[in-house]
Amino acid sequence: MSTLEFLVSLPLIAALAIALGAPARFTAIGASVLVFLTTIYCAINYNTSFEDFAAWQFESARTVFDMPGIPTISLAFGLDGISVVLILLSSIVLLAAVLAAPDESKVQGNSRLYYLSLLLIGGGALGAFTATDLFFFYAFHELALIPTFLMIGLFGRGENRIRTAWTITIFLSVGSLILLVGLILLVIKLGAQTFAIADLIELAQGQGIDAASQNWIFLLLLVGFGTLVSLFPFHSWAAPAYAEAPTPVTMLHAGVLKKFGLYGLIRIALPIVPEGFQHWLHLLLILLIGNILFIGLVTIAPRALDRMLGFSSVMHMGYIFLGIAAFNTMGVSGAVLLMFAHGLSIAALFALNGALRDRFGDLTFRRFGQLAKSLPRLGLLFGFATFAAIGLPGFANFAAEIPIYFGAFDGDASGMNWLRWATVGALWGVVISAVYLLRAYRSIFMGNAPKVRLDDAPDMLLREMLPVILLIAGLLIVGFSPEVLNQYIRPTVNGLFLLSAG
Amino acid sequence: MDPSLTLNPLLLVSGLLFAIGLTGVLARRNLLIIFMCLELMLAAGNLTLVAFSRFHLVDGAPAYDAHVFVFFVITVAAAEVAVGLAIIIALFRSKKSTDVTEVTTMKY
Amino acid sequence: MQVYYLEFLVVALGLVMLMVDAFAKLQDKRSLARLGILGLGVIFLLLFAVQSPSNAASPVWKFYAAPDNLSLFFKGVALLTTILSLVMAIDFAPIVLSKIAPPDQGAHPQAGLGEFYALPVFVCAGLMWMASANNLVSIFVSIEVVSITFIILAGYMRRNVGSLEAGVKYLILGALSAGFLVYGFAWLYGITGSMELGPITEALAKPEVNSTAAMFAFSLILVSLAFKLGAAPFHIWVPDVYQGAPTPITAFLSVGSKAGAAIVTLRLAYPYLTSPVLSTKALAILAVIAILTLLLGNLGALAQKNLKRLMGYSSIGHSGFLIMALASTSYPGAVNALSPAAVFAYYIGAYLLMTLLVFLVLNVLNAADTGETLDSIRGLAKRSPFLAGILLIALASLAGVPLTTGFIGKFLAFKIALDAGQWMLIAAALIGAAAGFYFYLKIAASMYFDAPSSSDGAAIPVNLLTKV
Amino acid sequence: MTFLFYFFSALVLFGGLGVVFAKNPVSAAFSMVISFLGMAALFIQLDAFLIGVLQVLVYAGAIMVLFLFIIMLLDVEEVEKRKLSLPTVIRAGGVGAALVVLISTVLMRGGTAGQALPKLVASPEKSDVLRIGELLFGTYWLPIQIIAVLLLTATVGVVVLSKRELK
Amino acid sequence: MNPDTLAWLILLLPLLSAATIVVGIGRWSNLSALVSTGTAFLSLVFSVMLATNGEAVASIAYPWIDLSPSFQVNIGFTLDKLAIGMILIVSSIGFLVHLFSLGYMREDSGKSRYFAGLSLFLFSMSGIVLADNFVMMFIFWELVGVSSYILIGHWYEKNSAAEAGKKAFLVNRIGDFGFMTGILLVWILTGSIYFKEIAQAVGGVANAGLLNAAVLCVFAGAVGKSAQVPLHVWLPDAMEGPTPVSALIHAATMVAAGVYMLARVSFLVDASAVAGTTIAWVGAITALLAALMALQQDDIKRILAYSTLSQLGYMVMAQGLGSAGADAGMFHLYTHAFFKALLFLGSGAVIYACHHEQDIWRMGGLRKRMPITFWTFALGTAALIAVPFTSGFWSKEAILEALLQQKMHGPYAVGIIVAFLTPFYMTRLVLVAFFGPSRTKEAEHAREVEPVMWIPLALLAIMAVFSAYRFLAAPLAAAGHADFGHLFSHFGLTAVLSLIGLVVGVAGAWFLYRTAQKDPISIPLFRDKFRIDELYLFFVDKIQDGLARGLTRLDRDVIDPLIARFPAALSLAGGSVSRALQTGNVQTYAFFFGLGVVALLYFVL
Repeated sequence: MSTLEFLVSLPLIAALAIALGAPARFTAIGASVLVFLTTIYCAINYNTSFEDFAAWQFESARTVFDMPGIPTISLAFGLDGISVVLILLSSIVLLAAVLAAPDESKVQGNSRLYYLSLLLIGGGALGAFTATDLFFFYAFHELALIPTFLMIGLFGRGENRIRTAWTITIFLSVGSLILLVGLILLVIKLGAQTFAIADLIELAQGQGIDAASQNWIFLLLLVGFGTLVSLFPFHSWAAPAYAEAPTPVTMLHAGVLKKFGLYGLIRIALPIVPEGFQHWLHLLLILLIGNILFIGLVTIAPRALDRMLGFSSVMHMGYIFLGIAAFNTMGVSGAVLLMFAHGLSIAALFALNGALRDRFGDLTFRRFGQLAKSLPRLGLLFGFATFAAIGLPGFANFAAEIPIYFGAFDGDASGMNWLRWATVGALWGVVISAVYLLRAYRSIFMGNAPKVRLDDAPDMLLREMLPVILLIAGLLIVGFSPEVLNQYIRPTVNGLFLLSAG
Repeated sequence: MDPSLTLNPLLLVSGLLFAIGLTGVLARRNLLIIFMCLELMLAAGNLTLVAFSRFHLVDGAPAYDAHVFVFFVITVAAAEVAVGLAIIIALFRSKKSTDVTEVTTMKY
Repeated sequence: MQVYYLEFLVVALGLVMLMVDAFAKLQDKRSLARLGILGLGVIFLLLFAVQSPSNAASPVWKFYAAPDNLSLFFKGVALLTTILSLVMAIDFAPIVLSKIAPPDQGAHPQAGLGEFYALPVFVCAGLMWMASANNLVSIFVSIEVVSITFIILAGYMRRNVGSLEAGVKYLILGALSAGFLVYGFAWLYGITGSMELGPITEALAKPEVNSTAAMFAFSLILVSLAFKLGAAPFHIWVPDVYQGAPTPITAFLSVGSKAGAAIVTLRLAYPYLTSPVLSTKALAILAVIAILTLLLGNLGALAQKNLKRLMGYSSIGHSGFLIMALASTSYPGAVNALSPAAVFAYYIGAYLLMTLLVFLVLNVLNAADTGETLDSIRGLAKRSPFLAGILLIALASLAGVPLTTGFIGKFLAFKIALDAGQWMLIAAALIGAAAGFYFYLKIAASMYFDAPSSSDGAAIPVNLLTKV
Repeated sequence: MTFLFYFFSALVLFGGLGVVFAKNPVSAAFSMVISFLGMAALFIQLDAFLIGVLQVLVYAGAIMVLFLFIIMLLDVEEVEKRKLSLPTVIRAGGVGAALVVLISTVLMRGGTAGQALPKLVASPEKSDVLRIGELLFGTYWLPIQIIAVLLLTATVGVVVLSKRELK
Repeated sequence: MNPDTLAWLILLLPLLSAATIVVGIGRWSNLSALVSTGTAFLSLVFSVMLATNGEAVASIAYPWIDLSPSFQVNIGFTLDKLAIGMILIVSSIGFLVHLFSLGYMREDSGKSRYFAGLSLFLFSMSGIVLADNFVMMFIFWELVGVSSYILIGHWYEKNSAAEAGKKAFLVNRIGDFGFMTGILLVWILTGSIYFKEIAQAVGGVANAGLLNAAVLCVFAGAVGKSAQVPLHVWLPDAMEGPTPVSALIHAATMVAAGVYMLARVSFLVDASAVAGTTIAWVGAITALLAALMALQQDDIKRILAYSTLSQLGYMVMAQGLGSAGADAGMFHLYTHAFFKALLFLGSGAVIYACHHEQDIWRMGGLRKRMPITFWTFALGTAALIAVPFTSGFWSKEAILEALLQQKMHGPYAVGIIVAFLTPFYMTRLVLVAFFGPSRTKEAEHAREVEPVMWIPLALLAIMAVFSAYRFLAAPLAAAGHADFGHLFSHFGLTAVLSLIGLVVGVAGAWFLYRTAQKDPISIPLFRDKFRIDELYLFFVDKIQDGLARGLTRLDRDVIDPLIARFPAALSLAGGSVSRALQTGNVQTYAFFFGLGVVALLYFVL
């Protein structure tokens, strides 16, 4: 069993163990810690001087399905610089999410199912980020679909939770079906005999796909991946789902799983259908500006924290798309870094959102105020998370956004172009996100005394703070020293552009 | 038989009988009559088979394969009638009717 | 061992069961089913002992295809389905008995149950013959064995209005489709002058073949096969019959009958799809049928409340995927092209497992008299986490969630359609698959999200055999 | 002889129409027999003697009797109470007419037009009964076994389905 | 110690202090205060050491983002005269504010948070000053925004404070939006983010239009941070923070950042005449409007705030001249830092003494009760209204001179008008607050403040008067050119007009306010700050929030239905059709069957 097989199977085995009767919380935390340590091990042993985009480290493969007429399917894993970052993200958020999950006794309903689902979602994410075979790359992501559905429907908040569970599930499954069509089409057009991504890239380097097909495929991939990432206008599942899902699920989904679509765009779409990408660039720019400005403004309106955070998570996807749209080392590296940063920051925000919800239930802004006085620790941590999300220097988000802006602005000095205008729009989006996040902070933690009862709302316990501190520490470390992660991202992204350079 | 007879009139007769049978199945409500119409359709098939066999001689004789097939069809038809009538009896016992339009408890 | 012995062994088993039923005074006739299961299990093992034919000159090969993987696979499917249906039928016995009142005083209290176990065995033989039939005659007779026996089985619970109604509907529409089959076969014979598929294929491949007549015959045959597959617009019987028939029979029908029809369709479509003159039109018409089937089946299931009925619509939808694969065929395929036969095999294999799993659970619920509507499984997860978990996995597979067997089938179907560039088909399949997600998960939602309905919060007993 | 063909054809078709339009099942059954007798004659005209005889024996002899038996058993009065409903007839007729048009199209374009009746080469040494018998029990042994199974299950089924119930 | 080490220490010590307080010692507030003040003192010491070292070239840079070869951002230092002078101002004022705060915030419950904020502020400001590239400057630029948010909103339980903090941050963000755009534009024009490289490359830029845009965008950053019209609205509200914070913000840190940045990139302003003129005019308008608004304010801190705005207008005017005016602008910034810090701390002392009373009309007679405060305040005022030989006189003179020399007659004229207004409103302030009888009990009971508070005042008073002279302005040698010879040799129009303005202004105020018990003149437009706040409110409430609500509705009622609900409904409708076929009547089924056959055959034939 290779390291990565071990890594991916850990949460799945732990889930099985829980199903068979192992103590749920203990097993889940144990597995998450092990996952975290294993990812650290991988990160340390990753060779950062490795610039090949069509090759991986820690590779392992075993053929699982081979029949004439369809490409060979292998259960293959590997790490590139991008996936190192993403499994770090996954393992940190998984650990935080499991820590943030309520004790077994406090779970309303089947606590085994609760932890089991969390682990499945986490395992799916780890699998998707490490799979080097297109089939499993896709399949692992889908693994999380049903647990998410069950989690929201069973343990979610609010009267609409079942409806919400439906919305997210149908939306995502339709998105993935479209994606599936795109991916199969891609394999067919390449005439590939395997699903190994390396082979696909190699084929794309040779004959490649004709321009017309590229356009189609990229469109399918964009819509498919885009739906998973809540690209405007395929976003309406996200805000309610994140608002109503149980905290750990939101942390995992918004923080980690959502990045799958972006990873897919970088890993699959950019190297294999670059012409299609160029063809639809303007559309992508319009859509991402829709994310940033349209959804940004929409984010100002909600009257409750959870919904607002949900929308903000949609909005911030626009920046990652911008980085990808820039299609150069700076932009794409920034995008990868922002995936990490956004993952941690949104997970932290939602963890805190959950802590508030545990105490006060309804999160309508009007009910709150001055909480920083009675809940100083919560206030402080929330402040950190807020500033991280706003993109303040010192946090990883900022360190990621800067290369994105520069990447998107790169080029000659002849004047403005679509990409640059989009960047200007994105910069204005920074103002918007400051508006809504500071409003939220102001109305919850500052100002007049709250309407809610404070008697039975103690400040955060260490147990609650731990996941958030973990996340914020990650953000600060990377924010102060982005090179911690850039050392992994840079060579791989360079490799991508070495490819496209021929 | 008259050598001037061609294949088409025979096929036309069988086709018409087939259509008549189908029309009967669609038009009648009495299960028994519907069943008779189904028999007409099978018989039309038989006529077609025999006609073709007579027009495709094998070694100067009609193609007996088709005759055998007709034999099987007749057998199957008989079995079908038996089973069908048994069901009709069961239905009549419970509904006191053989009207198909009254058998509509399950829909949508 | 000669391959055609298998069916005779099955028939012999059925006869033994009838005899035992008639002459041995069994206390509990359910042991007949166990006997059947055992016998079929042995025969299933014998599948692996089949030799290539030694008597090539025997006339049997004019009617019966030499054993290949495909036919053996479908024979296996038939055997497995029958075994599982019998397993269900054991649980189902009390319901059957309550719906066929004991005839006379002094008669065996379980009178009529023996036949309920023996008839499926004969159906199994019919299905196995279908899997190998390569002659219009043998195709016709084996199809009729299966469908006439199914008529009996569907209407078996004659005091139950639903079952009787299912019997009537299947009877009339089945006979109608038989009429079309005969008429179509007659024309096919008239055009090609042969009953054997080999010569038919050769005849149809000739450029001088009259396409009007040939396509006329094809359409007539297709009507009948589409009926058997449950493909639009000849699918209308499916929901009603599925709902009305006894649950084990519904399960048997949904898998066994469909598998048999699938392989026959594959065999009969082959001459047309390989013919240079006819293939374009044949593919087009298949594509239209596939699109209609995908949409009507999957969308129809969306608002369905009765689980068996829902499975009926779902079965229509799955037929859509099968026909989609067939409609995306390109003969002669490239060396490495995906053959529809392979897709069929995988799809049916996966479909068998998950559908039977669903029906097994439904059957247990039925036997526990909890009803078969969506409401009746509310809160199942709380009452019986085991059943709920099993059902969830089966449903996920039916919906085609990756890493389940159902996904492979769907994946292959999509792959072959994409290979062929059938865009309309793909669009319909996408809509269908998406709708599938909804209605399968709807069942899951009912199990997990809703509170158990009223009093029957008790755990549901599951017998060991079913559990296995 | 052509006259005979037309006569029997007319018999077949009018018999068929009689089934469709019969007021009660008994007359429908008789119309069916007329139709089948006509068809038996057509079979014989087409040198299919055995089939013709079988047609008479099985249909006129057995099946019709079965029908009549059941009709009587079920009490004719109860059997058909209501008249045909007009919309049903219209739509059925529409489908039937369309089918006729389509079949005619096939007959016109299907390459079957104008095929003359080929002469039988010499009188057969063996009668067709013999030939068919040889085929049935020689070459066709497998289908005949299958049919046997079919008849068995049908018998079992009929017994099970129509077993008398205790009221 | 070598300059590199010094610079790193200056930068990181305050951060260390802030981090220590947040992570560890926050619960011991006095310790936090001491740590923070201690690091501020150390920063001052190191700054002085750096200054005595003179200009240097920094060699150690920390590669923050390294996407070489295309993009590399270092945390590295510029250690030229400009930076050294500025860091000296920052750290000295910073230290004094810390010192003052020890007294002022003694009883505050959020003392730890406050001092952590101060340290962070100092850290951020040092970063801006020392930055050798745009991105690094932007980083600290943003951090200054956060620090101001934390400090202005220190008393977060008060709605007004919470709002003010938010407002400051958001308005700054708007400026930063322009700033970042400007940075990006400059980057594509010159290919670098490093000041040194840009300065070399800017001459070769061909695309003049884009360059103008770039410079104006960069200037937008300064507009936000230095509170120029129209982004000046946050500054008066920022008075909601504790007074020492106001002093810090107004005197040395935040608002100065914009001017400093413009001075740092004066070569860019040189390259774009259009931008230069615009900058000068924006400064001029700010100076004028702010002075007019100051005329009618009653809150002692607000008057000072508007005076700051007005003075910033002067500085920005100077920066509009590019390198020709950069020195003058910086010179004024330098002198202004001291006298404005003095004035704010003085007002803080007054407010502290009057038990947090800020309305000047509720004071009066403080001259006798708080002599030290009064005299230091008076000296500060003198500097502000440019009484000859005080520091403010020299620096303002320098700016007006420079404007005249560069033939910026419009801004020059505005500058002169403002020179009439400033003495008027400042005299009004001093007269009302310190002279006459005490109007309230609080004012009657006011007593002189304790030494820890007045010592900084005294120190600053000295600076206010003498900072323009060479012996103190040495670090700013390039800018500091106050000498008598200069004055007499250039004695001309400017000096005359300024003096006339001074006399007229003071006399007018004296005449109007010497004995006034309430304001004899009332100009609602000025009092209401030209209703610019209302305009913003309208924008936020009606336009932005309206847009937000509208788009939400669009999202909910158009996009979601279109993307999700419509297809879903369509599917269900399709399902109904499919189910409607199932009438349950087998005859109908047969009909469909027949229809299907006919359709199929028709399709095929």
